[in-house]
Amino acid sequence: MTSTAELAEDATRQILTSLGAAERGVVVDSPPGAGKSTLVVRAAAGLAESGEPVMVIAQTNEQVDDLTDRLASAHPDLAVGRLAAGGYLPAPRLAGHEKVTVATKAADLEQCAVVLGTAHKWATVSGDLRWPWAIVDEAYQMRSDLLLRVAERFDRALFVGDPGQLDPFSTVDTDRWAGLTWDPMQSAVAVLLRHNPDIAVRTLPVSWRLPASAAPAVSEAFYPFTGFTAATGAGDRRLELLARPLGRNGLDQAVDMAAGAGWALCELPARHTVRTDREAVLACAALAERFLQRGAMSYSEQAVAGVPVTASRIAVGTAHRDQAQAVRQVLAGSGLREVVVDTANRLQGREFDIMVMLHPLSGRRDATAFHLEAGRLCVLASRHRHACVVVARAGIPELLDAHPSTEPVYLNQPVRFPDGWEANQSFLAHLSQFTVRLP
Amino acid sequence: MSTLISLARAVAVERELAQPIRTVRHVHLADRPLVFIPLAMAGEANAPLAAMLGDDPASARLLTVAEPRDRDQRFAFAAELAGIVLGYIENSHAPQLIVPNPAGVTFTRLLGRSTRFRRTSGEWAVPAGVPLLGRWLTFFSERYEHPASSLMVAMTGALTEHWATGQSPVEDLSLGAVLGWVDPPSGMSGAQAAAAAEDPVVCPPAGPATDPTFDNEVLEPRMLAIRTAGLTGDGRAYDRARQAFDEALATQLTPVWAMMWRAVDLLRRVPEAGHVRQRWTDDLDAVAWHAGHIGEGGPPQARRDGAVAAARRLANMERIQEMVAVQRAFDDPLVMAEYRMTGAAFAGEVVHAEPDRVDGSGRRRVLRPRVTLVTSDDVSEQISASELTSPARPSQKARVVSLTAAGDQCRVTVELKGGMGRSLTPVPGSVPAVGERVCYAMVSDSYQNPPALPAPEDTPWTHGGPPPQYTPADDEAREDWS
Amino acid sequence: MSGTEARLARVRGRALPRSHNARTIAALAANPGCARRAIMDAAGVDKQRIAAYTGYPAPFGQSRFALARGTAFEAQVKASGAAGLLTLLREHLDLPIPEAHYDDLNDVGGNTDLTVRYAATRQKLATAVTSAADAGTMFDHPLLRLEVGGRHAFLEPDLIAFQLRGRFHVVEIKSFAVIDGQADGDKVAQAAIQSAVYVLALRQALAGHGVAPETVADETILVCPKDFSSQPAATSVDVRKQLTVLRRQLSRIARIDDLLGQLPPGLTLDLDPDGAGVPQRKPAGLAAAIRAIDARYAPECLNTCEMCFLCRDEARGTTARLGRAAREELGGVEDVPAVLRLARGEHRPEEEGDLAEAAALLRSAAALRAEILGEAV
Amino acid sequence: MGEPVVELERRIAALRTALRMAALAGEKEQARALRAELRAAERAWDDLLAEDEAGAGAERPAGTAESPAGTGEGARVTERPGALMPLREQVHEALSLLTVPAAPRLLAAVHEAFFASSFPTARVTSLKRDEERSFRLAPYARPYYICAALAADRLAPSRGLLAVSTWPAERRMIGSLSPRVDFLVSAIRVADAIGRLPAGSLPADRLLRRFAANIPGVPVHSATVDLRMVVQAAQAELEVHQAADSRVRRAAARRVRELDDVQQLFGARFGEERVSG
Repeated sequence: MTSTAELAEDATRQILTSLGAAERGVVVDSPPGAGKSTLVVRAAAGLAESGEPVMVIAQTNEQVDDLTDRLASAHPDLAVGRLAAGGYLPAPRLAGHEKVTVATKAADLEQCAVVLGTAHKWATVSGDLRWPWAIVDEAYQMRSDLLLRVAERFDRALFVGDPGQLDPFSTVDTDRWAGLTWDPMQSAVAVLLRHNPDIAVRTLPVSWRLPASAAPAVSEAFYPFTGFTAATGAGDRRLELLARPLGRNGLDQAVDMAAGAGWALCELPARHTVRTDREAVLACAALAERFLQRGAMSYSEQAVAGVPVTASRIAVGTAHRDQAQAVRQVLAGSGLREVVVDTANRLQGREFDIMVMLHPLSGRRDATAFHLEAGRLCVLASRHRHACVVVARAGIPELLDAHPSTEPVYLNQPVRFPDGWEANQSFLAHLSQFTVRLP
Repeated sequence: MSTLISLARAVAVERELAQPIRTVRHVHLADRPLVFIPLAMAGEANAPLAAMLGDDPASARLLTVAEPRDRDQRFAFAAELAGIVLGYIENSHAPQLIVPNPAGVTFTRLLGRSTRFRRTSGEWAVPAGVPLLGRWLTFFSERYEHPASSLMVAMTGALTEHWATGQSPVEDLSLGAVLGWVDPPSGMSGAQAAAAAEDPVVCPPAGPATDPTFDNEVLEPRMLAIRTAGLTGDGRAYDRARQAFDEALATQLTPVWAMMWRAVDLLRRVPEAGHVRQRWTDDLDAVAWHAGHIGEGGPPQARRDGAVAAARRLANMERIQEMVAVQRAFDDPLVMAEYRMTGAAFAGEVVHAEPDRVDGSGRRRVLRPRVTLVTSDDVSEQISASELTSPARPSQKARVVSLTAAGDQCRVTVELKGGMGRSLTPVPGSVPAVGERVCYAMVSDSYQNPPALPAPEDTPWTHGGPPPQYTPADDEAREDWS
Repeated sequence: MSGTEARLARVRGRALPRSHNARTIAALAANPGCARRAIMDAAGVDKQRIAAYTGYPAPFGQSRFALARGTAFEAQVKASGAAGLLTLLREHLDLPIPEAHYDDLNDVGGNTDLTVRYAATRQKLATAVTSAADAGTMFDHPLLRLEVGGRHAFLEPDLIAFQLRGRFHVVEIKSFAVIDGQADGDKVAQAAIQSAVYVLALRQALAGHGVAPETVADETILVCPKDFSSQPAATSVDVRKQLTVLRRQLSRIARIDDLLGQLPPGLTLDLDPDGAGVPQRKPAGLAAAIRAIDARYAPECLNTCEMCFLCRDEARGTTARLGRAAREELGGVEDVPAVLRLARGEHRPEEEGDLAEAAALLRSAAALRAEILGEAV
Repeated sequence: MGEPVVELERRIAALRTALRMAALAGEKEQARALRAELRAAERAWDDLLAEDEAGAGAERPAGTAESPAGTGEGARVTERPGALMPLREQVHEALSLLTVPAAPRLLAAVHEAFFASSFPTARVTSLKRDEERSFRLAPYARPYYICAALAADRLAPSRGLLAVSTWPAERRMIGSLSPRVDFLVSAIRVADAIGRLPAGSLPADRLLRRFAANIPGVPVHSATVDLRMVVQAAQAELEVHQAADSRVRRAAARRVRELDDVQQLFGARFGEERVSG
């Protein structure tokens, strides 16, 4: 794995050095778990130490706190500012760092070398405060119109994000802006590149999160043009189940399959169901529970001796809120409140040992644009360090084949790749080798 | 759409009659709306063929264009239209434009686009009033996209917002079919009326697209007659041909005209929702603002939004859409029912109340009444974790303090805060009493400020930098329309 | 004649086969799940005719005004050796000035026979690639061929431009307006997938001459009237997505046998014409034969398929007729009476059963409507 | 309105429904019949109205009729003296002005611009047939014939292009560059002709614009197009193509002499050229 590690380190170093030469900025595409935060922290510190104050723009308070914590831990004597909205309670993990100042006014943080805040908070900053550098995290989830509100604060910027994840969306009809280079609906990166075509786009080539079993499949389905590899080799990650199967049962087969191959497709009998398909919901919960009952142990480069997989290291991902709600209730019933259950949107950027996902197309009769969105599937399929189990009703391939492709096409609107329909086909083709039928 | 509405559709199928999906009317109807039914010539880029319009069901004005491909005739039409529309806007203090369907809105928008940049003097001059018409038509069609506005209404949309038909949204685009479902002629079921409305001879399409067979079999020969009469210079023949042409178009438009006013009456019979009045006032402010803008010699609306304008418009639309959604839910139990279906709200009867409960735990004693209600809605986890509002008392916030299931019902106790006056005893009626049915929802109609955006001239480099100064260019005025 | 072709011929009966064109091939993507449409198209059945004969004429006709405008616009763009188009290509793709050739492939020395034109087209295009200079720039109405479900469909793009960076570009001329840089999204989608059909056909035609597929650009050129004038304007359209969809649909048609296998043996849509060619078959009988082929009706069919009224009538009382979204929201329950029985609790499926959740959903919706409207659903 | 009128309208409506069904069903015969019936009914209806009107004594002098559409084919045929001239002479005039093969549409526009009369392009096809017939009957009896331009490769008539028999053969040969070359030559001729006009005319200006817009290096957004610029720009591009073009044309002209007289003027049909070649 040294080779891949070096590959990753070279890429990062090149990016950091390229910042010096950059006229306007650099865009870095980062596949799942490729060390995006590490890059942000190193870039922020590097620029700060070279005497250039940096503003860091993240999308959620969670992300800001996380970055602040990492930065302060890595560089204890760096003056770090946490720009926050009124009524913000500093996260406990920030308490330890005495060089971290929290303030609601940017002006109060002028002495800080690095100031971090959410995009929405930055958008409220007024006056002529300016930073020579900005680092925009999760830039593919940031909407163009939000960037417009903060862009006057910086001269040059490093945009970091995962192009495979969910696009920004709106609740209103946005066709009237279709084709405009400043269409407010596109991502911050898209608008930036359309107006500054000579900004370099670099990629982080190695995923530290995804195991060797997952990287190729995810890369091929969701990152067809850039592509990436796993940092770890086939042998470096292992999932062992201490307890024996509780009986010859589909659930156990799926769990064993996932532990062995890193993937499993739990196929329920074909049926058109309501969104909160009871059987599917129960299956998701049961699988999460079964991993715990079987005493799953994870062995990795980080824990060579192995550590037990705790409930909080397992996540169940769904497409819709009501589905997550249903799974949550079942798990709560068996006292497993620590298992993280949420929608793709909210699982973005998070990492777990084991992922159980309810396939967005499971039980659907017609595939809508929402269900087909490549980003949604990509998020759910790329959260895990060890194994991913997909729960789905049979018949999705037929569903995809029968899907009418009649969306309107707008002129001068760049085609979004990968196409959700294609990505679904490719991902499903991969999964089919790991099929286990339930019940 | 939602399960509630889809269920209404199913019922409509069974009863062969459209079913109500709203208890009140969420769109405002002006006292004298201007009904506008445009027809376009097939194949051309928004070439007006005819229009029937007016604000009085008893007197429709018919405008026709004998040769829609001829630039001068198009502008003659635009000028005539300007006379009527601008006059209407001036005389009615509350103007409202009603077209049959969304396609009618698009036609209006494009007609506005094709006329508002014209000049009334110099080369390529057009009749007075034409550019002004263009600016107003543009204004109305832009308000149509505005989630809170009733200034421009597409009739099919207004009807299907309040009734569910027994057909699909695709078929709901036909005014005749929708009206058939909602208000069938006596002796006919809604389903039958809708089916009948599909024969363009019985029920001509509501435009702007015309029935192809009508084009080929009726219109084309008559256009030809006009042309030949014109060539031979036989005035009498020309007049007759022209009259026959107008009458042919009248046969297409008159039935639609009747349907439009029938639909207006149907909607009037539905009582207006609480927040509509206030939204209408905002509409009228917008009208006044636009009139002022024109008066001060402001430029016509740009062809497309600049970076800043786009961001501002999007932010406003999102903000207002959210606000309107809440207002509708507060105005209309059937809308609130959608929230109850998804566990974002619950309603029940108050079985116990402590109106005078005072919380002394804090530094100062505060009035915190508690009421307990029994509901058969399922009360989700996230609802019991968030701040709730009741349509009956919008200024009052509630929080779930206890939740106990009782069979397939459940007892919820909420603690109330605010909206009860200053003293430690609540103003009478400000706390729900035992026996009252109340509803609590995870929504509130609190106002959010529009976002701060850079001035257009400060558009940052990420978005292409400052745009070039807008100056109405010659070619905009010249731009041929043929 | 292969077994499949024989079977398809039997389905079609004595009527002449309707050959595919770019529009019908494009339409395959509109409702690929519909066996009825797939079989009728593969068999080259005249759906318009059949539908009307059974008493369900398709709802869409063509206005002569629209047709006239279409032809007039294309004629204008192509007048004087496509001078107008040449200007666009020069501005839009900086075509070098010497590249001003115009080859008219509408006929071959007065001969308009399709096979002859196809041969001539291939020869011309091939030399364009292989020979260095004077390769030709604009090819007016070349004739291409694409194999669709075992039968050859002749296709006629408006124009093909060559030598734009050494590649062929399909040019589609449409008479709908591009206003302020934007046009009707559905019309553009139509044009895009039709262009994709041409790209595919062109690649096939050239493959025979050992020309690499990339020589045919997957970026096509759409020429439309600008704003409200009749001045042409060009826009590039990226059809990569349409190409992938198309390839998949065509491969599915190739698997038409699976569908044919499910048909009652001897099923035919023949109109049973008498000596004078006047149809004798009972419309009801024909309709019954059609109904023997599975359809997948969705309201969207009303804009795309000639059979829509027949299928819609057949779908009476189903939730499909209310639209995809409605059916989804009604818990995927197939027909309306069943929905209402569940909603009213007249039918209470046992717990955990297929319909249990749908039933619960519908019951609570019904309860809410009843509570608020004060009358049972 | 009178009872019969109402009656007629009912009938017309019924006919339309029937016609619609027939049209959609592709029952061409039936549709044609119905269409005729419908027309008759409508004419009757018009006349009925006319009588009512006449009864009401609605009179209007011809002069006050609104101006008709300018776009109609044959527009203003009757209004101008030129219309009295036979079609073949109109075509000849236009061709002689352009000095290169051209399509009917362009010829009509040219004639309207410079000879103050236009002609229905539809009639030109029949003209070509008449010319060929009369040539076959009595070759070279007339001083000139309106004949075909020939595609250089197969020497078959080039679609839609007209030429004059008295021109040198190579001018009538059409290679792949010829349409562009002839377009540029026409532009120059039109510009010259406008230069000779006593006063500018709208149709002439429109015609020139159409050329200017498609020649690189001519500013067209100004109110008036500069004649000299058109000529210069056209000349400039012409120099790029001319050599290559005339090489092809000359070669074709040599081959065309091997054909018989009729074919030389009106083109070989598919296959024939090989027989004679």
